[in-house]
Amino acid sequence: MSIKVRYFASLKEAIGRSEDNLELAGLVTVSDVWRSANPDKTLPENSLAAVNMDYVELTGIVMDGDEVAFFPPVTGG
Amino acid sequence: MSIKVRYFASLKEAIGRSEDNLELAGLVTVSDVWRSANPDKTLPENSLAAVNMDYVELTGIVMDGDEVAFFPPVTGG
Amino acid sequence: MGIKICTKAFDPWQEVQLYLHSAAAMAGKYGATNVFIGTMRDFNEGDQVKGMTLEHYPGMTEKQLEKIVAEAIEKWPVIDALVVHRVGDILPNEPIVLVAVWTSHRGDAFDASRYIMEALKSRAPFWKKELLGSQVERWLVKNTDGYL
Amino acid sequence: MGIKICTKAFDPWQEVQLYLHSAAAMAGKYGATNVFIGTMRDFNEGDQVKGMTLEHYPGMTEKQLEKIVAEAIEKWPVIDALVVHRVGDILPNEPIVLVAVWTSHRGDAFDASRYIMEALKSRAPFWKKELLGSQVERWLVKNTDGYL
Repeated sequence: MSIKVRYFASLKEAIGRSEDNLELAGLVTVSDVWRSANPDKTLPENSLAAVNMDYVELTGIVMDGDEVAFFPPVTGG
Repeated sequence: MSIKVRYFASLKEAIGRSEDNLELAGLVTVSDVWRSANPDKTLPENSLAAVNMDYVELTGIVMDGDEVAFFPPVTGG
Repeated sequence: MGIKICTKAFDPWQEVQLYLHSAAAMAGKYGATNVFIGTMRDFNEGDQVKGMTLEHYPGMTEKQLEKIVAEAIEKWPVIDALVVHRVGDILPNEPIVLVAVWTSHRGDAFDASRYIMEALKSRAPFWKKELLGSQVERWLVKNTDGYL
Repeated sequence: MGIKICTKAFDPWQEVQLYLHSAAAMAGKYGATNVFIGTMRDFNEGDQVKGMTLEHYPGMTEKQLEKIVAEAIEKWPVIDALVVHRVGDILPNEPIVLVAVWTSHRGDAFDASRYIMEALKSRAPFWKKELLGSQVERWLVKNTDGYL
């Protein structure tokens, strides 16, 4: 299945990319998506994750076509 | 001593006057001012009183030249 | 601190902008603004309301409003505050009261603005008389707690 | 409900008036308006701040803001609400966020406006990077609780 991964703000800068397009197979969680895209990097503590623009836990299941996003705590307003 | 008395809103309408000028002698409280100006009328319950534009209790003492006001609960804002 | 009593309809947004222009030194110093506007509705207690007359106690009104704003400035780190209140004959949809508070942080702006509104409602000497659709005039007896 | 993301400086008072004109049916129906405005300050954490860049997640921003406003409408009797948020490069004294809430009674306007602001601060995907006087760029790490 195809998964689009997006990164924002300081996390995007730390990784040096704003997005990845992954091809994955089997039962895949949000955590698995991070590990597949960034095998050498631990997801920074306090990071937030969203699937299709809704907040999710890292244990959430990802489906074909999903957009998964990782980003630091939000600081708007 | 000279005391100016002022009435506002529904209390003014009930009394039919907006102000009185009284000449009083001795130790005078806010209550006494009301009674002198309106010997036949009880001050309606919930009425508020002010001396020189500050809220006071009915037991407050009045001085020569004071402006005493009586009015119903305020309803601004 | 700004305290203003208006005998004619006022535009709350224009009042705030006017005040900001007169307080240019504040620019860049405040992070939060809270504004409350009370507007006349065309119904109350189940009745259609055509208009309203707002009586006040000139002099005491200003004195009490200044006191209330000074209390808010003492209780919270308020940079500046503005209160505008209408008196006289008012039509539905016209603003009655405007409170604006400028602070560094948002919590203080909300708290101080609300404090000023609640204190104004219970202590500023204004009285409303409604003119109902039936032509009956009715003095408001007391202010509510701010909810239904 | 109005949700708007601005890439250029906006005038909060003009935004509110624009929105009111587009919602003319509300006239006479609301008694209370609460408006919160967050403005960029020229200092933060003891440092002079020359400018700021606000990044966001287009699409998710709107989705989360709509959800937050819908929650407020469910929790309080809100007649209407507007949220405007700036993105991109921002200078000191420019507005960052505007929340406006229209209700019948004042308590609900204050409560719902504050709810929207707090939820926006913790859930809307915006990120601020400050440009300090020293030319150093600094990402804000987290939002505060709204007081000092």
